[in-house]
Amino acid sequence: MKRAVHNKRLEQKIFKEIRKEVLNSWPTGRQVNLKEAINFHHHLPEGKVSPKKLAKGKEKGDIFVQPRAGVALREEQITLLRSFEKAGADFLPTTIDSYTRQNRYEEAELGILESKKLGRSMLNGYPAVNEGVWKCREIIESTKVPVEIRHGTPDARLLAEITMAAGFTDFEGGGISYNIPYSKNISLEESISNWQYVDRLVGWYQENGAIINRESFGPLTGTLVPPSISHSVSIIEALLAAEQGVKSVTLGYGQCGNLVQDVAAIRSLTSLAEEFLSDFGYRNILITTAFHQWMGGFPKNEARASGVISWGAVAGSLAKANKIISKTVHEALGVPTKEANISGIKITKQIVNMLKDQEFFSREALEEEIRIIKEETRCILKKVIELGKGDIAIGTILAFKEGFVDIPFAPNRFNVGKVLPVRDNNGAVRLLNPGNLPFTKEILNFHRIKIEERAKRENRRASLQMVIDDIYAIGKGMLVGRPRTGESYED
Amino acid sequence: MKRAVHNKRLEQKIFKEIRKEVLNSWPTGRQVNLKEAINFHHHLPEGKVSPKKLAKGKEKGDIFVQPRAGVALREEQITLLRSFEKAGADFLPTTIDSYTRQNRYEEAELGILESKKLGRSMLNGYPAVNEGVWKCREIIESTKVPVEIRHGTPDARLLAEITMAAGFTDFEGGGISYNIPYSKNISLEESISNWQYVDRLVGWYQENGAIINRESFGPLTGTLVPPSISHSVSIIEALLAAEQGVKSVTLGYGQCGNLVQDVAAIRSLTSLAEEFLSDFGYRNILITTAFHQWMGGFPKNEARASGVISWGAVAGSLAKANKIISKTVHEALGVPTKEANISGIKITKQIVNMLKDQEFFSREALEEEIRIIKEETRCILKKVIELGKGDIAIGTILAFKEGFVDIPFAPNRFNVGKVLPVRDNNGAVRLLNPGNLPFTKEILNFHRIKIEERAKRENRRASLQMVIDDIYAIGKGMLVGRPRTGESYED
Amino acid sequence: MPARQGEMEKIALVIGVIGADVHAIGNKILEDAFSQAGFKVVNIGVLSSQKEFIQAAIKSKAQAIIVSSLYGHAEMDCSGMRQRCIEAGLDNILLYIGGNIVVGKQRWEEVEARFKELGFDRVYPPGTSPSKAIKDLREDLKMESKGYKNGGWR
Amino acid sequence: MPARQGEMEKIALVIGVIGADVHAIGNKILEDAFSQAGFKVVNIGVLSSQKEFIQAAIKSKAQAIIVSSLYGHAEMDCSGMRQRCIEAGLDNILLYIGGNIVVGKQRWEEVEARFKELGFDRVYPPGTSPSKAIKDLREDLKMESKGYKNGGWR
Ligand code: B12
Ligand code: B12
Repeated sequence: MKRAVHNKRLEQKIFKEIRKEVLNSWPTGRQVNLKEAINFHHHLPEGKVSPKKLAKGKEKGDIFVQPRAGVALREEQITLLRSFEKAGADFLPTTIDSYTRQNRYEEAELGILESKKLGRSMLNGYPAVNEGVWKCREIIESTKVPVEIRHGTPDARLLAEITMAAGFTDFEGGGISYNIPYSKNISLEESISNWQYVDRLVGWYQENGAIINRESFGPLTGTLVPPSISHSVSIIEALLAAEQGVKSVTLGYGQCGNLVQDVAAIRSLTSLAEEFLSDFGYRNILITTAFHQWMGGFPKNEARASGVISWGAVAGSLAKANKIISKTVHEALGVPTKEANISGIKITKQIVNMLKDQEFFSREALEEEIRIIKEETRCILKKVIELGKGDIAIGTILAFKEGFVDIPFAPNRFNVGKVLPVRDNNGAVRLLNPGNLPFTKEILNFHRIKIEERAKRENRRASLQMVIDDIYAIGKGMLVGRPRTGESYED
Repeated sequence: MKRAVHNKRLEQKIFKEIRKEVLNSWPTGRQVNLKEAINFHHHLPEGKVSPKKLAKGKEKGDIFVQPRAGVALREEQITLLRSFEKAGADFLPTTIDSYTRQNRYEEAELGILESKKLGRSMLNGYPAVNEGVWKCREIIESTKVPVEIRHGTPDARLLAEITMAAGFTDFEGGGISYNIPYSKNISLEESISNWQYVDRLVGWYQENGAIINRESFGPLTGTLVPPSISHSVSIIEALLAAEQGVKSVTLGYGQCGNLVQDVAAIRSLTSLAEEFLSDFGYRNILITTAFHQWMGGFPKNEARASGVISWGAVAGSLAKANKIISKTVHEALGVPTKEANISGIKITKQIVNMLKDQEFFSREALEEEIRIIKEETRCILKKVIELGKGDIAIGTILAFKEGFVDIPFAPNRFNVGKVLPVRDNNGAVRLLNPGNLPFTKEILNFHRIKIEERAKRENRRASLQMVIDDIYAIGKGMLVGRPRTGESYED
Repeated sequence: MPARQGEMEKIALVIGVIGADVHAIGNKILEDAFSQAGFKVVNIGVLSSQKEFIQAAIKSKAQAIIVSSLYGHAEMDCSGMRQRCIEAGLDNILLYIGGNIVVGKQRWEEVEARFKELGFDRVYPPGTSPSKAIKDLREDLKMESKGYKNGGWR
Repeated sequence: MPARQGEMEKIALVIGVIGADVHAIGNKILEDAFSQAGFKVVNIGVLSSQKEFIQAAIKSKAQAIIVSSLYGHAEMDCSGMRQRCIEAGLDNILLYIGGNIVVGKQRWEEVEARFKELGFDRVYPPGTSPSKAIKDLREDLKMESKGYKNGGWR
């Protein structure tokens, strides 16, 4: 069913109509019983409820650690999560497989069967929809800390219905961040509208006393995404969620690699979100941040990979993010084993703990960087609001069309894809081609100067080759993709 | 032979007399032929000569990486070193076994035999003296970068003779740093005098056109040693070396764990050394720094250990040390395997490379910390100079006697051992008991206030228990040893 | 005397990312790499089905189909592909695959064997540089002897 | 009624670090731990020979010798130690050892067996907490039944 998209709370009547369709789209949908679900949520111990744990942690200044993980079979998934809990994970994940993300449940079914037959996971995640409410609930019942659904699903309505009914209290994604990097042909109208449904469902739980956290997927394509672009997306998704009644939002951000930029990004993110939420009159919303350790290409060598993981833990700790999402030493190879994932958690925990009492930042450099990020984000968001005449949903759709919001390297055809990022001489991500981003002359100049500095140092023109070098750089042991130096690097 | 110790260049005549004794103390001593050795050094390619590589690196701002490693058998040692070189080590080590360090060559011989018999290394290092000049030289001939002798030998005269004749161009240690933490009954008179011999030998090579670097062992007991104490020792050793004609010194420093303190320590170290060397009129000396990754107790878990290694790499990189000495994930367990050592190198390299283009420090905090370290170090060194009436050797011996220089936790009975360090609330190492360190009231106050802050936060008195908690802390995954928090930590 | 490149018609390749896979970065780089190496590249992008690969290959008269799969489901997504190529009349078309083609870290020899079994001519482990595939293409398509110059890529 | 601790004479232990080993930190902590647990601790420190351990034990009438070795040479340093204890008349003295007692990371079962072979009653892997040894001492010396109260350490 197609609807014109506005940033307006979904009416109960329409919500119910759509709901029927959603729950009928796959047999397990019929297992959803909201009354029973609310009751189950009410009886969850506090430590298992994500927004409660986040609120407490925020107050105490805790930095939580959460891995990613999903396998085809439930028993294995439970074993995984339990071992992560033992290893010190503060939040647990259930990562959904790629067929489910594309609503291809038949293929997911095949994946489950194949996995059982071959005795190894043939799916890159947990097929929660095929499993249904009761099987998913076993996961909640076998763990002691909040479990979040992590995925990448443009249309996550059924997934949300099933997993929230099962007792999950945290749900990642949004109409932009789970569409543009994750699909090719799906329009923003469609995905935003579908995610309004998800947010409304969360709002509905909220109104019935069951609070669920919503998290934006800040890293987007994971590849050289400048903070202001991902901040804009996260804040738009927070505004969209707030309108539907969501009261707890986590804003995601993917490490860029330059420490000043990363610390500035996390510190500016909360204050920007507060600014815009309050401008729009949304009150009493718990805002937290999630810092993703490096989301781009990893080194294959495991020692090098643990260096990258550690560096993420350092940046997340010094930035004082509320949560760090950990990577593993198998990142460049394939879905990690339990052991690899545990080691990612432990590396991260070790660093978080060693750094939690330390303050360290260069005030001037940091303030400059914060100023830039804030100004850029405001440029983008003001444009969005202007285009939508105050309606953020409409504004977003129009802004993407014009490339005023534009996500580097995204596969989706509704993304203009003109923006080309590149690192500056200190490794901060800047814009080689700003595309149509609605930045001021001053900002555009700032980027140009920063990139020029690097070009000069490297004695070459800033070009696509420089971008490609940067994409490979961390995988090859560097941050900045310098022209080949002859350093003979061996894995 | 006992001599009264002064900080005066050893006369050639006396040097020669001692030399006979030294070379006769074990059969391999007779292999040393200085003329042949000088000739060999002259023909070493530049890349294999430590001071040359250090000078170049310092100019370019390189941060070099060096592991530690020594095994009983030469073939294995060579295999080890070659694999480190391949893994990216910029400097190589040859770590000497503990019998050799105590001049117990008979036991070292037994260790070699047992190792051959059992097919596994029964020694914790390479027995270079027993091996002799020609076998040691095989090491130099099979590698392409400078190799340093790392040990912990109060009387290293024969070791120096043999390894320098073999072609090693870097030699760690000093009359204080290789005595106080490494022996029980050896006086400073004895060790300083023996190390004057070593320095004179280096001076002699220097005068004959073969430059060799001398490195102080900054970490001392590796356990909560405040920067000003280790800086004082490093600078004294640099002064003693300079007097004997050494022209290239590396000053060592062991990571404390608090980033501001560690960065401040490295930045102050070079400038302090320049200050004192020039005060005493020693000119044209190349000064570089070596940053040791955490030297105290490590976590047993390998993932956690890689977190600690990474944190050391981060601190060393941000401090811009000239060289980082890497640890391994086997640290808490035993002498590392080749693989563990390589992973330590790679973790470190990955981080060094990712950070090398980044500047990041809080100016105010850093400057305050630099000021404190400098003032403390000056207090100590001025006292030493005063006591020795300008003679740094005599002053050192007297100062140790009075506890004006005092190394925490050292086993040597000529060390007063009153000083008790503890971490402050941000994890910087401060003094719970300053013993007789000749600090100003202001400085003593500063320490008191810092520690009080922590005591208050932890709601307990600052006591020995707090120190013990700190000693265990990093091994248990923390930096500051907080009273038990109930965090259930699993390895 | 062999014709010089540029005067000769370029050899066409179809590239794309198969199945429900959206990993777009490597695909963009491969397009750049194969183009620079002198091929005519038809890039059907991410989320592509077997059918889309085959249709594009027919339309462009491609001599090779280069499948990327990063997300781990390649075994399922590629099953029957060689058969469908033959049915569509692409009897001799080269089939290459690379990326992170299985779920998790597995023994490479076994993985390679499974994909050879599925009909792929060349199977590449994680992180293989595009230049490797370019070299193999030149060999498998006997381009040297047909007078194609080496385009080269980084 | 058993006497209360404090009124009873404390049981003496000799502790020290054997061989050419200078690791002093753990030794200082062990001294503190065993003292707090109610033992009379004779600490001969680092760089101690078998002979020094045995003489100290004779002099202090110790019921146990607690050897630390951190640096990896314990196998060589401890060879013949049980024999020498017996020769010195310390027939029933307990011998414990702990620290990092072999070179490198080795299979613990084998290491333990080798040291049991050397005559040690208890052999501890790296990083064992002092409290473990205290518990074992209380057991091996039947201190409970002799009325010694549990001193406890952290
Ligand atoms: C960035 C990234 C993402 C981004 C992608 C954004 C986008 N739209 O492009 C986001 C965050 C959205 C993402 C999502 C997911 N990802 Co992802 N992702 C990565 C990551 C970190 C880097 C990929 C990358 O861009 N590398 C840089 C480019 C230049 O390299 P490349 O992709 O490897 O491509 C090169 C080579 O593979 C080679 N190549 C490719 N094809 C071919 C073909 C031939 C013939 C030859 C010779 C060579 C060749 O050449 C390319 C150019 O040099 C990798 C891990 C890594 N490599 O470090 C994981 C990884 C690929 N992702 C993975 C997974 C599982 C997912 C998710 C399912 C989420 C999850 N469960 O974690 C979703 C899948 C969504 C979907 N439906 O596809 C797994 C795949 C696991 C496996 N195979 O066992 C990986 C390996 C991570 C891991 N270890 O778990 N991901
Ligand atoms: C600090 C340190 C040093 C300092 C010591 C300063 C000093 N004078 O004390 C310095 C830098 C000088 C040093 C030197 C060397 N060290 Co060191 N050092 C360490 C380190 C990092 C920490 C030790 C420590 O203080 N830990 C904190 C204390 C509280 O813990 P602990 O020592 O383990 O003691 C506790 C337990 O072991 C246990 N315990 C000890 N004895 C007993 C006995 C019983 C019965 C029980 C129940 C328990 C018990 O209780 C203690 C208190 O909790 C360790 C590695 C590690 N553990 O992380 C290496 C380590 C011990 N050193 C090692 C080596 C080899 C050396 C050197 C030979 C240099 C080299 N080749 O690297 C020299 C040796 C010099 C010599 N002649 O002895 C190796 C030993 C290797 C092996 N066994 O295979 C280690 C394990 C590092 C490594 N992995 O290579 N070292």
